[in-house]
Amino acid sequence: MVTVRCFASVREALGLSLCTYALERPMSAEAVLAAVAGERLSTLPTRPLVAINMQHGRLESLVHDGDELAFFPPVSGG
Amino acid sequence: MVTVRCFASVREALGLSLCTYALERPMSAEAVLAAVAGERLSTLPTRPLVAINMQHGRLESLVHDGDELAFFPPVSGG
Amino acid sequence: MIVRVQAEDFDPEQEAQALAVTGAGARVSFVGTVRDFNATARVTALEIEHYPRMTEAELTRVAHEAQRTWGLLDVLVVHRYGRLHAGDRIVLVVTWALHRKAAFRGCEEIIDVLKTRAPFWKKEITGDGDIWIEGETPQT
Amino acid sequence: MIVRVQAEDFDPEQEAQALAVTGAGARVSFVGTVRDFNATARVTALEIEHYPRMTEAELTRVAHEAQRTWGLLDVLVVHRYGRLHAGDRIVLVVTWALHRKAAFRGCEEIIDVLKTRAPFWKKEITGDGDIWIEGETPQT
Repeated sequence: MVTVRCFASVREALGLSLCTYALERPMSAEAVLAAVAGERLSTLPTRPLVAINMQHGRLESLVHDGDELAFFPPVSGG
Repeated sequence: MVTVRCFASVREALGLSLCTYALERPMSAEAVLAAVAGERLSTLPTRPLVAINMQHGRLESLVHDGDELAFFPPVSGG
Repeated sequence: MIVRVQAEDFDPEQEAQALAVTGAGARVSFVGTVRDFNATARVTALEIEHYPRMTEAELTRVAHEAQRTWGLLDVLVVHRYGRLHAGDRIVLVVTWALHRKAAFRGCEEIIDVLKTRAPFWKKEITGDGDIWIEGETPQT
Repeated sequence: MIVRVQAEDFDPEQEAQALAVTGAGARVSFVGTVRDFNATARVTALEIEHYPRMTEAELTRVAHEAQRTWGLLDVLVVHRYGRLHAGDRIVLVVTWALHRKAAFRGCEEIIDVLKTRAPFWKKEITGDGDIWIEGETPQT
């Protein structure tokens, strides 16, 4: 089971703030996103950024059971 | 008449804080200093800096009646 | 070191005093505020969303990196989220160092890196709908 | 713009608030303090001498130059003179700008140039006599 969070424009586009996903096999972060987003994935104008366990990561990275994933657009704080 | 001020280590070496000097002819700032310092001029380890009318200047600059001269070591504020 | 994310406003001097840093010759503070909105866009407010816990973790990493690089004596970072208006403070970064160069470089590096890595997102609230402000891509 | 030379201590935040600058996205403050004295030298205090009126004139020139160069919205400079002790504030420089780069560059330039041009001189007071701190030569 992984936790998936979405923020900002990604959250709004996917209509998804927080969900969990049962991993059946090792998957990339991007594949998890595709699985939880379903057909709404196509509404994202670009590939989002990802954080794995609250550290910036890559969409290609494999995720493991218990990981927390987050998808979001480029940050704009400060 | 010019006003002459000395600051910091220059003031202490010359034993001179403030005096006036009657200009008889155009003189360099350095010549005014020599005139007001007298034999104590030799106690200065290096040539001091000068300000003319409260702007940094050069010891070679000619001074005019009514000018305010100041002699001091390199500054160390901030 | 203090790193804090909060909805409430902050007083830059009180925050800095709370750390009670001694022995520093130089302290540099950066305060970022909401600029006046473009009048024609009818923007009425700014809404800052963030990723709770990751913001603190990432700001702490950024602050530690700068502390190591510049030999900072201490670092303070406070960042707000939620609804803000023109003139409101958004972020405070304070660095202490023996000498001014390190304090300046460290402070500037923290705010620069924060803007590309800390998970905050700004949205302009207007009468005609809300507009996400385009952000910077973090280096992983 | 405020440029002031005084014996009294100052509160950095109150000073900055007094200018009531609006429309700035960035504010950078530098506070210089008296570092801990070298214990072996038996230094008990620092005495700052200055050239009244020229200090204000020179600080104003320095502030105006930086304001022009970096497009600063406003500038505040406060510098103390007289007897100071370890940890005491000596100088405050605050710059306001639309963007952070200008505020950082302007603030740093003012304190850098101030240190080579403003007519202040520091002396260390010790039990064995006083020692002038060697200064920097101003560019004319």
